[in-house]
Amino acid sequence: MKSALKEIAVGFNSLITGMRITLGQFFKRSVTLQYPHESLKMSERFRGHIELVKDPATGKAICYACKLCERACPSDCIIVEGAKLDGAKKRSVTTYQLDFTKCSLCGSCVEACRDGAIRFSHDYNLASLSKEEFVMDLFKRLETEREEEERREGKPASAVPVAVKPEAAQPAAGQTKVEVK
Amino acid sequence: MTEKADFLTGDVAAGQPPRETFVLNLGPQHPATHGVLRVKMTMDGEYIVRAEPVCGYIHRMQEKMGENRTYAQFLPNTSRIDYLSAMTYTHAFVGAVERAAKIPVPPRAEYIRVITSELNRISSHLVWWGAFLLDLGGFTPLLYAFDDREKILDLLEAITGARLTYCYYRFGGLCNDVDDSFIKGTREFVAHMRPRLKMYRGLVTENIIFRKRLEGIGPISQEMCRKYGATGPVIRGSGVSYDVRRVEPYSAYPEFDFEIPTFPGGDSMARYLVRMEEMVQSLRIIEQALDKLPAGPVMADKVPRVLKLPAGDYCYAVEAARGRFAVRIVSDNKEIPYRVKLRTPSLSNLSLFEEASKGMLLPDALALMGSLDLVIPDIDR
Amino acid sequence: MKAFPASEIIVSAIFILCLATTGLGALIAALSVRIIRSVCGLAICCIGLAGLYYFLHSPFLALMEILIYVGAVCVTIVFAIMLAEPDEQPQPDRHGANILWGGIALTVSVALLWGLWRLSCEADFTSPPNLMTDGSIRAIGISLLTTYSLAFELISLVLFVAILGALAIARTGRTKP
Amino acid sequence: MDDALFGDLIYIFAFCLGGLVFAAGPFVVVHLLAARKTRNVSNKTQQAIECGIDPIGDAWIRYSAVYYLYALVFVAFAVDVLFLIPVAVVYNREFPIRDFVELLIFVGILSLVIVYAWKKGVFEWKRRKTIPNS
Amino acid sequence: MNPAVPEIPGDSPLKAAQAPAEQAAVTPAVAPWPNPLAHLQIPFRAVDYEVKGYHLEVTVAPGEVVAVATQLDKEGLALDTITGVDWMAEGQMEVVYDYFHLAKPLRVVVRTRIPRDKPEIDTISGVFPGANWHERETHDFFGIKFLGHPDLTPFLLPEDATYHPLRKDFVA
Amino acid sequence: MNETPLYDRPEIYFAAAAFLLAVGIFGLIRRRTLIGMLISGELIFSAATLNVMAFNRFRAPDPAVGQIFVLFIMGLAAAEVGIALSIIIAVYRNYRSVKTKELSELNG
Amino acid sequence: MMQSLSGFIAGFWQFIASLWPEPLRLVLFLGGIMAFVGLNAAYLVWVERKGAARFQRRPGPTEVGYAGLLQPIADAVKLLTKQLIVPAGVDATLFRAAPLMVMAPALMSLAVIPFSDVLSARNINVGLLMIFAFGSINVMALMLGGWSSRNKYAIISAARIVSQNVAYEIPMLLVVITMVMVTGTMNLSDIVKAQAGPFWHWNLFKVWVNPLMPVTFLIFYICMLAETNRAPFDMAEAESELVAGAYTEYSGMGFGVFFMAEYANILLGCSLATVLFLGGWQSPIGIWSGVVWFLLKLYFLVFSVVWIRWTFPRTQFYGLLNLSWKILIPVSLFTLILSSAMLKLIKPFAA
Amino acid sequence: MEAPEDNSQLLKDCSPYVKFAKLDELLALGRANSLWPLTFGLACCAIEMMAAGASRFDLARFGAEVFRPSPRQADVMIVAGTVNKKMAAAIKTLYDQMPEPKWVIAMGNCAISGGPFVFPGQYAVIEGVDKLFPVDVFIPGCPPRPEALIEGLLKLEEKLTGKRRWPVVKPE
Ligand code: SF4
Ligand code: SF4
Ligand code: SF4
Repeated sequence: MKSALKEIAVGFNSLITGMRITLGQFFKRSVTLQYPHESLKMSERFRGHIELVKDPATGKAICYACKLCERACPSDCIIVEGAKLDGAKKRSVTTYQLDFTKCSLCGSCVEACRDGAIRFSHDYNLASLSKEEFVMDLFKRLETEREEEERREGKPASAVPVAVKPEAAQPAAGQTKVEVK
Repeated sequence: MTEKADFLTGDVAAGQPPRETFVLNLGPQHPATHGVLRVKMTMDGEYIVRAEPVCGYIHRMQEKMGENRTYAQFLPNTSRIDYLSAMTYTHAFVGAVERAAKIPVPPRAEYIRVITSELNRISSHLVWWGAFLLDLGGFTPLLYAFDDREKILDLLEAITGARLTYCYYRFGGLCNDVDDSFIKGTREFVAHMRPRLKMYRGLVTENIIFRKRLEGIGPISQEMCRKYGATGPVIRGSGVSYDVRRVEPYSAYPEFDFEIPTFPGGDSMARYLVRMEEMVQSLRIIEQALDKLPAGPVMADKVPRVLKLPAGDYCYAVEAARGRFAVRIVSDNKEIPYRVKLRTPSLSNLSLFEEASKGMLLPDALALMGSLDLVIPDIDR
Repeated sequence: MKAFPASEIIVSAIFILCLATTGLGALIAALSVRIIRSVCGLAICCIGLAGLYYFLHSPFLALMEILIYVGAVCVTIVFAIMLAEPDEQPQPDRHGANILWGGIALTVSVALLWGLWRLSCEADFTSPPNLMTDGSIRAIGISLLTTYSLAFELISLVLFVAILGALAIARTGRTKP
Repeated sequence: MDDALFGDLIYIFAFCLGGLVFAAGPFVVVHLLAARKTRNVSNKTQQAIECGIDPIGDAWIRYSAVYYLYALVFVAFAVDVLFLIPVAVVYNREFPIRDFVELLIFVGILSLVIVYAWKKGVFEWKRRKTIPNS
Repeated sequence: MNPAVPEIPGDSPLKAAQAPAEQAAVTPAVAPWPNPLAHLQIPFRAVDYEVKGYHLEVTVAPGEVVAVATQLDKEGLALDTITGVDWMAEGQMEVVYDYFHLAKPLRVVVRTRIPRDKPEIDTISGVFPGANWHERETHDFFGIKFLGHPDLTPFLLPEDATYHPLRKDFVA
Repeated sequence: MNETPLYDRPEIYFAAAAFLLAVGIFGLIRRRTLIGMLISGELIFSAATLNVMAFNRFRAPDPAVGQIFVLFIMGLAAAEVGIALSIIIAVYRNYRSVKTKELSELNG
Repeated sequence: MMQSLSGFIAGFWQFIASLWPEPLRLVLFLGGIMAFVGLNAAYLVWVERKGAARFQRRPGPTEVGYAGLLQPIADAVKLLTKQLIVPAGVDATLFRAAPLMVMAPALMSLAVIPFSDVLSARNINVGLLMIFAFGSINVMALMLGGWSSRNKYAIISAARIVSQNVAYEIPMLLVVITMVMVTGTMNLSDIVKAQAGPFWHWNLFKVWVNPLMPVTFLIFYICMLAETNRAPFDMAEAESELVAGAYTEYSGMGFGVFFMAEYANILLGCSLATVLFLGGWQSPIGIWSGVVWFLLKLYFLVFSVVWIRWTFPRTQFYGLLNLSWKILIPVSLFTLILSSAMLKLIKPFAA
Repeated sequence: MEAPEDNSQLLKDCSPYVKFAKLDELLALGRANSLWPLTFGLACCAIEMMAAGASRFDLARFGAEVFRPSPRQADVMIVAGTVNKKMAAAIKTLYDQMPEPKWVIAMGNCAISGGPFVFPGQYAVIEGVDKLFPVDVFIPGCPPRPEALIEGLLKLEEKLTGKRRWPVVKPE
């Protein structure tokens, strides 16, 4: 009888303890990152899909279509085509097709490339209504990006010193940044 | 469907009325099975006559894939077998390859492997803890656990670039070194986690409802663990101090002082306590490893770009969050392995469920299943 | 009762509804093939009966009827159905027998009705005694504590014995294979 | 004609109707608005839910509810308790100790039920070592 | 138990590796010596743990796996896993049983070979109930029949699967 | 229409009770299962209580007595249901059936 | 213009009111309580979601309307447009009737709750008993809903719910009988009136009537949680075992109505607790009593229900049955005897 | 197996009785802001789905935290993980059991195309759930970050209502 009463008392006490703990949390600040209004800065090593790296000198892709990455990829997501352009010493890439829907973000390709011609992008929030959107031609992407930049800057791209790590696009209005804790 | 009809109707032939049992299907889409396990339960009212797990709903050909891609290409797959403790799984695979190819791993790399593995173990246990509580109907602990887990993920993402499927270890070391902010962050995390664990104790471990649901429920004997090859917290919850980190020490583990928590109860509570205690021990290991972290490279010097292992078979076992994970590579001296066998802890741990759950009540059996900490792709591979 | 316009009609309508509910429930209870519907029928019938009790100036009994029959008896029967007899096989249609037994049942009840009718006709009913409203429950309580105290204790004893018996029987059944 | 009695009745009845309307109203709206076309792929919309698997065996089976014994105890117990209600209403009156004694005996017998059921192990939920009915 | 190891026809690439590797660079962290199972009749070979990842191995005739399992069970070892290897070139299937000890650093590998065109072997699920699933899985993957196994229905493959994907001649 | 409203006329109640009785008897005879018979039995009980209540109301010597009487009937009915159901369960457990026909076949 | 219009409306109003005061009152109260239930069901869900979020340190619904206030509306609109699936082979009549039969009794029971001394739809003398009677219809309906779904989870869950509800009905009744004994009436308004005055006149604190009064309240509260199938007794939705329990087969609005009924029942349970123990509309300081106090107490109780739900794991269902039979019933029997003894033995001497 | 069709058309077809554009818009808004997902995790991505529901990312903000275990009460099925052939029938059943209108989000590369588990001669994995039923939103990644899942939900809302209420986040 006594032990039963004691058990009830201890049990009741444990319930009170639990409720006290949750109430304590109730009054604490929320830990939520309000995503579309604020977003994380991806860490430098964040692995999004891969993207081609621009040669800061020329503004063109460094890649010369050696296909090492293509071979290293376990999921066969990369198809690189290259051609030797007139007057160029090396081959240069003409299509760099990435089927991101098969990629496992393993990094084999980036490690395989000896020239650092590809790297991981920081696109972490892709979503689309069609899956074709993720079979992308990285080369074209790079080119359009370059053209856009040229248009924006109003200068030939070659003169623009492009940082290897491009500055972030302007955050949308009202958007705050939260650093990785 | 190979339905064994005799269970319901078989006796009719013998002139006896059918039994009062019915078949209850849990899964593949069931909140309690954490993924796509299916448990076919023959029930007698609330009592389980036979609970037969049906696996394979997420069989992903991991072993087949091992046979058709190079060692380096297979590496990312290892983090998708048990995605909750991806580091340790990668560890086993790189360990096996390193063992076979005799690649020496620099000590700094081993230390960082230990740190990240233990962080990963904590995050895995946290997910288990939350999900287990979710099984028992408590939702809030899950979110607390995920909140703490996010801190680990932030740390690991900063060095590996991924939150879950880290592909961080390489044959001969790591793909990149850690920086000071990681070390600082890890120390902060350790300091943060200790009081949190205390809070967990107050919120859950001592809770009377919780204790009533676990204490004495779902006993698994030592003998049963041995017969079924159960490892990890399951066997330690039965009082056997079996831990690969102790019995077959690997990596830098011999250099740390830590305990193998065991509880003799064999019930769900014992398994629960083992995991809670393991988190404490993991914190200890991390702290020690951070203190002793040697300088130096994180990658072995000469790792051949194209790996070919000498013919033969090689094993490597690690203590993953769920128990003993072993890789067996059979090589015929080619670029791609001849056979890769993945011995996963969840498979063995679950295989005892059928026997352990006989005659139990449904909710108790599900608590037992939760306490086994299953990751279904780890069973199905 | 002037608060509601046409209250007479409303109340009468409710009364007819109660009657209909009772009858309908009884019919469902006795005739439906599916046994669980019979229980529903019983429950419906009891709700209707509760209404009738209400009209007999005993709200207390009306509520007790619901509490005991719907809340306890029907629920237990449903349990028993789950345990023992999920469904009755549809009866092979034997109209003859149905009509025969229906006839017999009808005869008996008509006889009874007639008897009661006679009884009520012979007795001279003036306007019904308008004695009980709320006081009934107090009256019951007081009589239970005084005049009928023995019965009060007895009923608990009866129920106790019933439980003893029920448990004993149910459990012996259990041990046998 | 009893004003209070039938007033109550009309209220109860009105609320009953109201409740039914309140609960049924949404369904009417649903019938106007609900989607009708379907994108089904394997015509299993009507199949009972069993975690994505085709159910094995009917659900209307002999389901041996273990709480059956509880239900048995409950019937008698609930009825017993209900007998207390009229007594309780008038209990608080200037009357002798006899009331109390009566109540005590009643509740005492009532308690015996629990004691008996407890002793008989109705409230025990042991794991079944043997497979039942085999 | 027959102490003579039956000669396995066909030369496997394993043969070369089965000799204890003397050239182990590091001394074993935990020495497996003396062989704790030396008193058994099973002719265990010691291998260098640092190279292979296990301590003892033995190749037995297919008919002996149950006896070996019984012996190891008595010694308090636990079943780690069972797997197959398809040596198509040699027309053989290898069945590998891994055991581990619960307290001592001791891992034991038992191998046996069966003909590929008639892959049948006794089940050890009578000794280790945990072998049930491992054998089912091996049956799934290699089509190896475990005689006396309670239930060899597909485990990881769909219920109606008839293929054995880990055979080397498997095409989807 | 009569002066007395419908609900104050005893015949109606008697008729209702008689109807319940008829249905109950019919069910008791026609039902194939013990539980079905039990349900019909409950109907008969209800008929009885309704009669008692009607008499109590319209020929009431003391308003409490009839109600107490009905109360006891209800109590007894509950007890009866408890016992009957446990018997049914016991029968079922022994014979795997609660169908009266099958039961009689089993016995004889 | 406005003046005359409002004047006209007021005049019309008075005309109607003078003509049929009672029916108007009835319609008003019916509408009011329906609105009360509808609003509360919707916004208690919001409170629940927001509260849960706070306990878990997240903001909860924020994006749909200010602070997520339109979230219940969006849910309602969504539910209204969902297809209603009546699975093959179910008992369609019972399947469709069950949600109605769960909702209606809750609404009926609210009719007797006195929100203040004037705000009470109908002051019925046996009000307390009525609530329990209708509650038992509710139980039956839930069971039939589960059974008619012809789904194993639903059936198991229904059996559990019912055995749980009946088990907790007994201690609850015993507690209520104790309270009836103390107050000597089953009229809810009278019960509140008996607690007039400062807060130590509330039944909860009447320790001189029964020293175990707080325990009695606790028992009532626990039973209330169990009767409304709330965590930690939420067998109805023991999702980790039985998918969605008794509601597994209910889609769209069918589920929505069950959901509303659940909240209506919580409301009812908390109201009852307020009336029986916390002095209903009485203010704790003895003056300015009114409906505000009632609502304050009611929502405090509702909040505690939410709080408990997001703190504890679910009980074993047999543990829960045993809690009732082994602890609550004996204790409530004891309190019953204790207060009857106090009434008969102590009070005469105290007076 | 149907080809995925234009959803706006479908929605119109779904409510033939509704002729008022405004009401349609209201309904779409209601649906879009009360997307209850089915509790259904398959593999690694499911953990990220849970993480998205957890405090850090909090799907509740969009009213989408009500994970319903029964398909009858769910509006959107988030296929988070690998679907293999054994699972395909079950997942199709679940899809069917959801009441209209219903949506599917394919989360992770496995659900989109079989992801890393596709190789010539593979025998188990369904190469994209859009082969089983119409998929509305694709979220690539392995696994996608929780933000991507939120983005996917926003995309779905955008698809339903025709406009985006939230800022577009440029990754950095
Ligand atoms: S990250 Fe891996 S899977 Fe993705 S493209 Fe590169 S190599 Fe292929
Ligand atoms: S990205 Fe690098 S590895 Fe790939 S083709 Fe270009 S240069 Fe070669
Ligand atoms: S996409 Fe990647 S993370 Fe997601 S389930 Fe597939 S393997 Fe796992």
